[in-house]
Amino acid sequence: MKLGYFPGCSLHATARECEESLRAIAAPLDVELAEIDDWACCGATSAHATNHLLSVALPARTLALAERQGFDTVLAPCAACYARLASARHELAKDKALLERVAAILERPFTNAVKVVSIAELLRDLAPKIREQAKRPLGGARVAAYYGCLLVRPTEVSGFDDAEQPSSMEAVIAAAGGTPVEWRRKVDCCGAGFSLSRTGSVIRLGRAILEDAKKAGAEAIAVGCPMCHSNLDLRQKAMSRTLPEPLGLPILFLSQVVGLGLGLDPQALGLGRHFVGTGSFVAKVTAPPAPAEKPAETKQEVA
Amino acid sequence: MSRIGVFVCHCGENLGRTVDAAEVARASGTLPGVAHAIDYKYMCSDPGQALIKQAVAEKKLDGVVVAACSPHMHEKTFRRATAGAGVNPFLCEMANIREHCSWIHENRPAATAKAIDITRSIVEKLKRNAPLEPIRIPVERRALVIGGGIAGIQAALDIADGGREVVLVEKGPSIGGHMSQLSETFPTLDCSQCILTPRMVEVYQHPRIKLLAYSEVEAVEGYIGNFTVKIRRKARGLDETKCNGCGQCQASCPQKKIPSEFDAGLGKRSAIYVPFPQAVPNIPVIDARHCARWKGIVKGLKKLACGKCLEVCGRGAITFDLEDKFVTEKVGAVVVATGFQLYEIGRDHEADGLKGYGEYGYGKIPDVIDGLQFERLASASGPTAGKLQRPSDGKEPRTIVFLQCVGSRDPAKGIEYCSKICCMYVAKHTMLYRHKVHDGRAVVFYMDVRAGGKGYEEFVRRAIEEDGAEYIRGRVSRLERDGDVVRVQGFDTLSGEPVTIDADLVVLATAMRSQPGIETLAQKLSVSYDRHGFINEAHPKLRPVETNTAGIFVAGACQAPRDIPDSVAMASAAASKVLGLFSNAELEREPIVARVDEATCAGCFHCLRVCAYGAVERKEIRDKKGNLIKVVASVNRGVCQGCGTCQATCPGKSVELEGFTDPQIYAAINAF
Amino acid sequence: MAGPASTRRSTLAAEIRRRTGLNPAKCYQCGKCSAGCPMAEETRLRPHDILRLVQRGRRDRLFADDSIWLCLTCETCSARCPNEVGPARIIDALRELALESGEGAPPRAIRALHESFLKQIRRHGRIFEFGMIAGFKLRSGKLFADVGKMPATMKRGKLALSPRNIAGVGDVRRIFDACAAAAGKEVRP
Amino acid sequence: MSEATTGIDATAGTFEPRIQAFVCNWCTYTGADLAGTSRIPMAPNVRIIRLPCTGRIDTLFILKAFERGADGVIVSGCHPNDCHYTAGNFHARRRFAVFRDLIDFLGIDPDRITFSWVSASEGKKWSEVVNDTTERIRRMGPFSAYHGLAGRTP
Repeated sequence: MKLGYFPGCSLHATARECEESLRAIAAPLDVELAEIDDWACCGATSAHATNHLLSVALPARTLALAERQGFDTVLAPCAACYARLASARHELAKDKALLERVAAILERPFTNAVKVVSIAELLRDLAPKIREQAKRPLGGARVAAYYGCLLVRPTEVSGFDDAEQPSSMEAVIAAAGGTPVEWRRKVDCCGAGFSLSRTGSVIRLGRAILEDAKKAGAEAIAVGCPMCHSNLDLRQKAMSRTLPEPLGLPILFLSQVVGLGLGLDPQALGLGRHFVGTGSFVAKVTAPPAPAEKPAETKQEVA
Repeated sequence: MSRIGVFVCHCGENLGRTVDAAEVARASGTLPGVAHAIDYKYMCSDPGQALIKQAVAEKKLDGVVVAACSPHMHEKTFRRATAGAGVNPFLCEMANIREHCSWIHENRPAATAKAIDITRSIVEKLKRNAPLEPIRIPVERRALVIGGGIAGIQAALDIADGGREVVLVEKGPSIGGHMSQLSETFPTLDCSQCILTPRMVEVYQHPRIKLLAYSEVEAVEGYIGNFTVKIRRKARGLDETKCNGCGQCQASCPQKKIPSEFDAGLGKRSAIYVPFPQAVPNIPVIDARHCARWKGIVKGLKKLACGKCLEVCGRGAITFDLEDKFVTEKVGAVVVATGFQLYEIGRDHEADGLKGYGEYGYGKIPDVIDGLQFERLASASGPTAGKLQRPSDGKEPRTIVFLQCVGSRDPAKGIEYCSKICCMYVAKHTMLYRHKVHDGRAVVFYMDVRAGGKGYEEFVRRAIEEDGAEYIRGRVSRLERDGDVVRVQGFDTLSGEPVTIDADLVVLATAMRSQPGIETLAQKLSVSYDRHGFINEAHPKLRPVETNTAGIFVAGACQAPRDIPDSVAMASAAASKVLGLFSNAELEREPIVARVDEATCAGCFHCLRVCAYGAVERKEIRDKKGNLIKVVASVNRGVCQGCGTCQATCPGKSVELEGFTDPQIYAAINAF
Repeated sequence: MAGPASTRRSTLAAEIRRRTGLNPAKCYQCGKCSAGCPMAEETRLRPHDILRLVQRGRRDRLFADDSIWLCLTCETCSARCPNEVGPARIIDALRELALESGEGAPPRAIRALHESFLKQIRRHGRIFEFGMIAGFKLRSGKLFADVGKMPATMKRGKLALSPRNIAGVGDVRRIFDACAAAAGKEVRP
Repeated sequence: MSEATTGIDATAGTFEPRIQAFVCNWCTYTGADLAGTSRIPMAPNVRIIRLPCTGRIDTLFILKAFERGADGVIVSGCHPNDCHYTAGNFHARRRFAVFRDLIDFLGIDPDRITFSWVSASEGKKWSEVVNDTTERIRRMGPFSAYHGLAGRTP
C-alpha cells in the first residue's frame, strides 16, 4: 500500500518519535510512506480561529500537491493535521463554489479527489496484519486508548469510528497484544492548542484524563495526536503536582505501541525521547517470555 | 347545458380589495350559455343561498357556478342549495377566486382578470357536467378493532355496548397493552391495573365481543361497510378450549430464565407462560424460540426433549400444534389502535434512521433504565414486588436522576417531535420514588415542562413543592459508569453552572415511537402514515379519528404520542363514528367513481393493475346464447375511491371518472 | 437592556448563517453543549449563552470578554447538539467577525500564539517550533514560562533550531494575501 | 386566450407567461388554499385545474395546455407515500418519467414543465413553485411552436 504522507510540523520536531515509530512499522506492515513534496503547514487552530478561508486554503494546497503527485490517499498521522485536512476536504466536497474559489486562490488545478486517513483508521484496517506480524505480544499490558477530540470529531468529517464509544484504537492495541482498558475519558479534550497560551486549563483537563486512566488500571496511554502527546507527556509533571504521588503514566503514540508489539527496537521507535520515562513499561513488555506456562503467568503479573 | 347562473361572492371585504366582483359578474354574464350573473356580499349566507334558489326558479337555470372561496370550504353548502332549488347537486361547481386569487395577489386588474379566467374555466367545465346520483351501499354492521391496549379495549366496549358486534384482534398473548405494565397513573396516582383489569374482564365476558388474542391481521379487502379481513391466529401450542388457566404447566417448565417482556426485561418467565397473572385471556402460550420440545419438533427430531408441561396438564390441553390458523371476518368498519413502542438508546434501530445515544453508553450501563422499566420496578406486581431495587446489584437507589426528552425533540438522533407524556410520568416517578424512599434524592433534567391537561400542572407542581423533586433545566451531556454509580454530567441553564451528579440509578424518559411493522399494516388497510410511522388522521382538527380511507378509524398512540385520557377519548370518538356509520343499513357516498365503456374496452386491464383498491374487476360479455364474446373491465362502484388513475392509464380512453371526465377537463383547458 | 434588540438579532444571526450555513435559530437552549464543554467552568459565556446572544444580536456582550476565544474547538458541543446547531463552527465565525470588525480581540496570550503561529507559516510555509515559541514569548510577555522545558526538549531532539523555508513559500504567502483580501484586512489576530 | 387576460400583459409591458397547473385535490390544491389563507403573495400567472389525484392527469392534458397557448405547465401532487389514494402519485410519476423524453421530441423544452410535490401544509412551498416557475418561463420566453394549432378541439 502506497500512501501520500503528510507529517505536519510536529512530526519533524516535538513529535519526532511519532515519525520514527511510524517509519519503523511501515515496512513490516507493507506500507510505503511517500512524503508529499513541498507540503505546507495545515494552519491548525490559529487559521480556523481567525480566518475560515485560510483554514480551508492551506490544507487545500497540500491536497492539490498530493493530487498532482499521483496519490489517492493521504495519511496525516497528527490528529490535528488530520482534522484540518479532512475538514477542508469535507467542506470543499459540499460547496462547489468554495472549491472554485479556493482553486483560484491556489492558482493550480484541484479537484479535491484525494482521501485523507488518520493513523487510527489506517492501523485499525491493518489490525489483522499487525496481529499476524506481532512478534512479541505486549504481554497483555493494560493500555488506555485516548482519542481526544480530533480523531472522532466533527462526526460528519471523521466518521470512521463512533464519536462517543470509539473502538478502532482498542482494536489496534489488542492486535499488538496489549489489553485495552475500559475507561471514561477517551474522547475528552486535553486542552489542545492552549498548551502554551493557557497552560492552567491544559493542566486541569489533562490531570482529569490521566487520573481516570490510572484509576481504570492503565499502565500506559496510547495517543494519536502530537498535541495530546505533548500535553499529557511534557506537562504530566505539572499535572501531578497537586497529587500525593506522580502519575507516572507513559504516553505512547499508537504507532509506538504497534512497534513494540512487532518486536522492534525501542530506541528505533523513539521511546527514549519521552518526558515521562517509558523504561519500566518497555522493560515489562519486552521481558523475555518465561519458558513454560507463559500466558498464565503474564496474566497473573498484570492482574 | 345552456342556462347557467354565475354567482360572484364578495366575501365581505375579503374579495373586494383586489378583485372587482361586479366586473367578474359582468364578464361572466357575456359568456355563451350563461343566462344569469350577479354578485352579492355573502353568497354562503341564508339570503345568498336564497338568491340562488330564486334565480334557478325565475330564470330556469340548469347549472350553477359560485365564484367565491375554495370548494373545500363551501362546495357542500352550495350543492345543497342547488339541490334545494331542484337542480342536481353535481351541476353546481365552485370557482375559487378567494384562496387562489384575491388573497394572494396585490394588483387589482391582474387579480380581477385572473378571477374572470378561473370563473370562465369552471363555466366551461360545468357545461359538460352530468347529473349524478349518490351511491348506496349496504353496511355490514360489525366492527374490527386492531390492538388490545386501553384504546382498543375502550373502542371495543363502546361499540359493543352500543349494540354492535366487535372482533378485537390483539398481537400479544393478552390484552391490556402498555397500561397493564404501569404502576400508577397520573395525575391521580390511582393504580393502573386496578382500573384496567375490570375493563379487560368486561371485554372477555362481553357477549358481543369476539376476542382474538395472539392474532394478527393478515389481509384486508373491501371498502367502507364491506371489509373482508383475514386474521392469522398464531399457534399457542395448546388447545384454548380445553385450557382452564390453572398455571401448572408454567410452574413445571424447567426453562425459567427468559427475560419477561411484560417486566420490560427486568423479570424472568418460563417458556410456556402467561405474561402476567391478570392476563386476558388467561391462557398460556409456548414461546417457540425458547421451548426445547418445540424446537425439536421444528427440527423433526425423533426423540423429543422435556414435555414436563404435557405431563402436568390434567386436561390434555397442551397439543404442541404448531400450525398458525386463519379465520375470515366480515366487518363494516375498522378501528386501528395499535399503540406505540419505546425508543431504545442502543444502535439497533439505525435502519429506522435513529442513531442511539453513544454519550449515554448505548444502553450498556446496567443502572440506566427506561421509564417502562421504572414502572415495573415500582409496581407491586413487578419483579421486585414494588421494592425499588436497581438492576446491577439490587441496592435501593439513594439518588435517582431522571432525564426527559431522550430521543424526543432531538432531530440529530432522528426524532423531532415531543412525546407528550414524559413530563407527566417523570413527575409521577419522582413522587412514587419519594413516597417509597423518603430521604432519597430525585433529580429531573428537563428542557420544558409541558403539563397541559386537567390537573396536570398542579400535579407537576406537587412533585416539586410537596414531594421535593429537584428540577434542573438542561439536557445531560454524558452518562458514565464510574464504579458503582452513574455519573451524570449536566448543566443548570437557569443558574448557569455545570452540574455533576453521581446517581445510583438513571431513568430515561425515552420517546414514544410507532409500533414496528405499522407500515405493513397501514398498507394492508390503505391508510397513510407520516415519516415516523404514525397513522395520519383525515384532518388534524376536524376529523381527528378518521383516516383518509372511508370506514377506517384511528385511536390512541398509533396516531401520535398520546396519554391514557387522550387515547380513551379518541377511542370513544372512533367508536361513536363507527356506531354512526352503523346507524343505517345502507350508506350514501359521492358518486365520483370510474365507469368503463364496455363497447370500446379492449380488455387490456392496465386499469386493473394500477387500481390501489382492487375496484376493477373482469367482466365477461356473452351473447344471447351464452357464448363468450369478450372480457372487459368493470368498476365496482362501492370499492372505487375516485382517484382516476385508471382513466389516465387507459390506452383506449374507455374509462371515465364521473365528475372529472375528459370532456370536462378539456373544456376547462380550452377555456384557458 | 440596550438598543433595539430585534433589529440587531436579525443581522447578526443572518450574518452567522451566511458565513457558516448554520442556523442559530435552531438552538432551543437545552444547555447540552455547556454540560459537555471542557471550558465551561472557566468562561463567563458558555456555548448556549453564546447561541442565545447570537439569536438576540448582542454583539456587545459577545465581544465584551474572553469567552469566545477560550473555545478549544473540541467539537463536543457540535457532536452532541440535538439540533445540529454547530456551536463550535459558530464560535469560529464569531471570532472571525470580531477580528474583521475590530469589535473584539483575543486575550494577549492567545493572540500572541495565533500571531506567532501564522507569522511562522507565512514566513517559512511551516512551523518551526523554536521560532514560534520564541515569537510567542515575546508577544505574550510570558518570557519565563516553560523556559525550564527548553533544554530538556532540545536534548530529546525535539526542537529544530534553524528554520528552512519550503520551496513553495511564495505560494503560501499568496494564499495568505488572498484570504486576507477576502476578509477585508490582514489575517492577524 | 380571451381578451380578459390581457390585464396581465398590459400591466408590465414585458412578457407575462401563462401557466396552467394541474394539481391533486388533497395535497397541492389544499396547499394552495393554505397559501391563500396565509396570505402568501405570489405571481398571478398560474391557473389551477383541480383533479382528484395526479394519477388522473393524462399527459395529453399537458400537450393540450401548450396547444391552447400555455407557456408553461405545473404538475403537482402529494409527496411520495402521502397520496390520498395510496399510490396514484407513483403511477403519475412513472407516467411522467416516460413523458419527459417524449416532449422534447414534440418540440417542447422539458424545462417548461415543473413537476413538484406540495403537501396540504406547504402553502409556502406552493408559492415558491409558482414564483420559480413563472420566473423561469419568463426567462425562457413565450412558447409559440403550437400556436398554429390552437382552436381545435380534442
